[in-house]
Amino acid sequence: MQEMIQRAKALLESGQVSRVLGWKKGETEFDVEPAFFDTAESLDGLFYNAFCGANLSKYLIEAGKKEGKTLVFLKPCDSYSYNQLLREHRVEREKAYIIGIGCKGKLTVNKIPFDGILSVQGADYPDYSENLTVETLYGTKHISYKEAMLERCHVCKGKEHVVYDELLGESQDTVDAERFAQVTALEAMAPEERFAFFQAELSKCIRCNACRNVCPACSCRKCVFDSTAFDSAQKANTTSFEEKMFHVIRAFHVAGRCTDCGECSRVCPQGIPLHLFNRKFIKDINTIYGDYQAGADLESKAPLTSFRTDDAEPGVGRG
Amino acid sequence: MPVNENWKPTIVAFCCNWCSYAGADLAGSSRLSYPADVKIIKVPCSCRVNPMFILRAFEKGADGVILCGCHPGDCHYSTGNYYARRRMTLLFSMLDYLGVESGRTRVEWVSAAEGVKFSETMNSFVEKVHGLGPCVRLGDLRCKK
Amino acid sequence: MNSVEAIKEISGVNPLKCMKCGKCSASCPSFNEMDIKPHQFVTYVINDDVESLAWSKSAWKCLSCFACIERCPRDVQPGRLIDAARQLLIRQRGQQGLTAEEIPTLLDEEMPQQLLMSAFRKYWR
Amino acid sequence: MRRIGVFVCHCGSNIAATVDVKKVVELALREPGVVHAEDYPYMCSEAGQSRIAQAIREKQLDGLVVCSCSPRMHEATFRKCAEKNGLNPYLVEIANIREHCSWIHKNMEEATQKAAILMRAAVAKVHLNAPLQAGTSKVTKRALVIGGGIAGIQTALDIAEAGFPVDIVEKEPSIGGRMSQLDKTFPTLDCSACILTPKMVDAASHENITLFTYSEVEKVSGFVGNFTVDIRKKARYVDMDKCTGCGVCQEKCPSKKSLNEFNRGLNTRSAIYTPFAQAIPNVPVIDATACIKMKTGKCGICEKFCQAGAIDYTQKDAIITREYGAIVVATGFDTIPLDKYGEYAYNESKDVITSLELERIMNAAGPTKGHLERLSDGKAPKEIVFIQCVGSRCSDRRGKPYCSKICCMYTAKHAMLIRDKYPDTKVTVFYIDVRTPGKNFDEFYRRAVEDYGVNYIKGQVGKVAPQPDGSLLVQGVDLLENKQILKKADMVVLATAIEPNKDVRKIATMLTASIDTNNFLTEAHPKLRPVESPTAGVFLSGVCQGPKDIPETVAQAGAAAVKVIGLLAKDSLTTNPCTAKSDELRCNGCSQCANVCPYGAISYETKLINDHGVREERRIAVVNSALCQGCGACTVTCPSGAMDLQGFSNRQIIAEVDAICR
Repeated sequence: MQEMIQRAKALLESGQVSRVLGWKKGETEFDVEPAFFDTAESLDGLFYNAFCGANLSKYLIEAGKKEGKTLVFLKPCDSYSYNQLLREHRVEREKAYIIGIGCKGKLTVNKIPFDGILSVQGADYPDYSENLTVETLYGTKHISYKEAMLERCHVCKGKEHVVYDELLGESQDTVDAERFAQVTALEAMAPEERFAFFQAELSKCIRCNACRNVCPACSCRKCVFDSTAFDSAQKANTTSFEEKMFHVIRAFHVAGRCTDCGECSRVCPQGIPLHLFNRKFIKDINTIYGDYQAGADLESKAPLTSFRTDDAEPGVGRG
Repeated sequence: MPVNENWKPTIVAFCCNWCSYAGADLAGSSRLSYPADVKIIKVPCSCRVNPMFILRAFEKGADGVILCGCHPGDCHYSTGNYYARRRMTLLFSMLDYLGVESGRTRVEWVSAAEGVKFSETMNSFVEKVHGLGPCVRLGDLRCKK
Repeated sequence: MNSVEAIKEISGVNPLKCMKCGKCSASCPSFNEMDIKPHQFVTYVINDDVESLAWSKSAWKCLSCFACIERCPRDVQPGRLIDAARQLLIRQRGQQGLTAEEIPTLLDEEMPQQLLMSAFRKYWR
Repeated sequence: MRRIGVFVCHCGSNIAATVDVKKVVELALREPGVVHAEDYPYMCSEAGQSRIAQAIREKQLDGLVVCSCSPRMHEATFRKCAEKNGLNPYLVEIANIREHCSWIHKNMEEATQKAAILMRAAVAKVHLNAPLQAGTSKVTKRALVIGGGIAGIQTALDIAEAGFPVDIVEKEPSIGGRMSQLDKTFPTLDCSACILTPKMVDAASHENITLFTYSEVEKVSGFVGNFTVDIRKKARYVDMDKCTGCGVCQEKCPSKKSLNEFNRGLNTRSAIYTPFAQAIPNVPVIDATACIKMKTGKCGICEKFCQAGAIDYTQKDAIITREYGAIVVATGFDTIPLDKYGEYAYNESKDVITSLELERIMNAAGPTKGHLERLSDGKAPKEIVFIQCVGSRCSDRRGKPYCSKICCMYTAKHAMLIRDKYPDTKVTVFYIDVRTPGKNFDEFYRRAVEDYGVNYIKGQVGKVAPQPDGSLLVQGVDLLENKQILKKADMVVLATAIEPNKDVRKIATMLTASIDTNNFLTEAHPKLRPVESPTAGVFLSGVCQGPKDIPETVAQAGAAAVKVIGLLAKDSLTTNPCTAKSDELRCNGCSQCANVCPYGAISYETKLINDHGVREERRIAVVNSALCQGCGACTVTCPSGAMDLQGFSNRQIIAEVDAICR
């Protein structure tokens, strides 16, 4: 962390960058939020630990409109999102100075099953311990690091940055699950069971739009759900089109563009596993049209804006 | 679920202007009947059909949606149906994943000369949807009972 | 399944693709010994006349050299049809070809597998 | 709200017998915005149209729904009717209650109900219809012809004669194409050069024609009426303005070992060369891969001998950018490679040749000065076997599935010419079918048999085996005699299949013109629009569209020219107004739409946008409405819904969906 602050200060003072985008600590070390730093002094507040799950790439759309370069810290998986934004001309490469920051798997306090959490120790970067020590109102408890890890880190795309100006810090492999196992398990269920599962999950949705707001692929200047172009902006009406189809349409709109960064599931206040929608599309794309990782590069053709004349007919992949 | 014999499904058929709409016209001029439950919407090309239209139809009470376009390789706009094919492949797979009966959605390539195929397709599709009964799942996706 | 269908299935050939160019007969080294010539063989199959093929010498005169298979411009490949007819006849007569145990002793590394199989059917004990 | 009129047609009894038209009228009047509804026996008739006119005037209608036959039938009629009466034609919608309703349903109640729903959907749509104006685009009054063979020359001449400037781009050093390689032409047996050369001269000297020889099309952009084309003029190393065409350089050139392409590689040429004596332009090119000066820096003999000082070893390729209103593809054909046909021994024996090679051998300017000789030993062949359909009509992996069309006739020609000039040479033709439809064609073939004694054998050749004595043993079959034939021949001529020029795929991609599985360019309609490509402004001439002989090629070349002239005669083109349009306030500039556009109609520009008071520079999509054909592929890739299709907008289609599912 000190290394990060020093490097950021140097770049800011030399005038190479005009501001720094990173994280700052909230009330506790497990409550971290993205933050801009405009001065060297303020950079002392730059914070990076295992709870810095937030993907900073989307903030660069707005930051890019400001004068000068923005220094940004991107974790390996964030760099995919940035690349995808680059592909879609939402950000300009010259407007960002990217420090690829190492990642050893990110945690979420939601997975720590204790009440009255006061602090979590063992989540400092770069040193973390295999087991987290959790101080609670009811005493000290322990939980393994891996147990508190975000779902996406268990199926991590890899710790290589796909775009950066310089690299800082080390990473550690965190994969211990199969990326499509959950989707495959759902596919194996009877349609009625699947329906019951999704009905139960989606019924929790309160339409807070957190998933949409955090998603780097959902970066439309004006969301289709906020416009009249499809007669879809009917937030108040409980039987409306948008209300029922929101997640399906959102998933389709980001299909072939979603890097599987997992932010949607991370931020959902209702704990809906929203990544299961996106990952279904990714799995279908991979099996039907060949492996494709959005954001991995700037050149390869996206699955929904390309085709082969001998593509499979609709209906493949159905139960 | 036992289906009421007198129940009539609502079926929306999106047909591309150049092949399938003309195929439907040919079915008409050849007097090849298919159930009146099918209502055709003309689009310039199968690639004009936004998945949102299909979801919208279901939301408003359709029981089945079918998309008809030129045969792959014969698209009037040369490539439109290839994109439509990918989009529908993924959309239909997603609907199936959500537990919505897969028989309610279909893509069929019907040329302007295939009046017989158009009529046969509609007959079999209506029969299939009729067998499935009224579409409730998509509408109920967010209403836990 | 009737005999013609059986021949089509065994050979995997659609005899209707034949355009009667005669290249098979032009290529055939056993042409002069055959009573039903290779190109005619196709026509016999098309005309459902398996009876004549069954009594012809041709099925047993074919060397399985595959020249006709290689050169047929329409992928009709009369050699396959002839071989299929042969198989059908063997099956109908209830006779057996070589047994699996006998095969290794006859194997020759240079020999194409297809030819081997074809020869086994032909020269049964 | 719109004031909509609904007009329900009886179509005699075609509709009225199954659909209760009065009921549809009654239901129409209940729809929001419908201020007028009526039925009439024949809406499309003069009287029907005048009722529509009257209603437009009296009820101030600003939207029409006609419930009638298919829009493919009378949409244009009713749109014209609206336009005549002061209403924008795109405010008319048709509810197809004949083909899609009355003709397929028997139960009147059901059919009436469905007709009412179709009416309702049309009313819902028309509420959202916007008046559209067909745009116009200017026409650049110049045509480009790609390919300088007989097809290209003829097309160019016809266009030039009509008064329009034409450019011909030919990749070889001279125009003339395949026809210049032919010796005689069927069925008249006149000399190919005698009829072609004057046309080449006409083309070169025509004030409206510009030749770009030794040049290739590099890049095409734009659309019908407004193409911009980059032409690469390859370095000739000879100054075209200075060269007098004296030919001394070719004589003196010490590098004479290059294969002569014009003679199909049967002999050699110098490094500086014109492909043939009558070449146009008569300016040589230097083959840089063979030129000693270019390879080693030493030599320069041609430069020394050139009186005109035309040699310039430093010349570079030049890119010329020109604008055109129409493009004609006339890229012609080549013979297929014969590597896969080992049984004919083409690669083993010099005396097994293709028919095109025979043309060169028979030609006075050819490798044997027109004497029929074996290339192996120079002896006169006494027995010649022709084999038809080599690689044609092959549905296997080796050949082409189509009939090359010209081989039966040129083989008859060759057989006849040989029998005429060398009466003691025997000629045998192995054929599968003899196909000679065409004026005086069958008579021509029969002359070969009846007057010249050419031996036609129905059957194919299985193998050609070169013998130690230099002869060729041909093993074939006579299907009519049911006999296998072994024939000793001195020469075997293969009627090799033709295929489109290998560059056609590249050119088609540049033009976004479609090609079929055999690489022939696809016509807009196989019967009714045979010389137009589906891409507007691109036309087809000659064999690039399918196998053809010279008379057919010339006829098609003329037809293509007529289409080009018809286009160039217009000052401007009317464009389809149902095109895509991007809402600049909602566009993300993400480029997804441009990726799926088959016409390259979408470009991006950075524009200062005022978004509800926020002023910023944004990258936004812009649709060129002249290029856009209105397929709608872009509208679906656009996640924000910024891209919409006029006439088939998102809201219009959703309104239809809602009306049907209501």
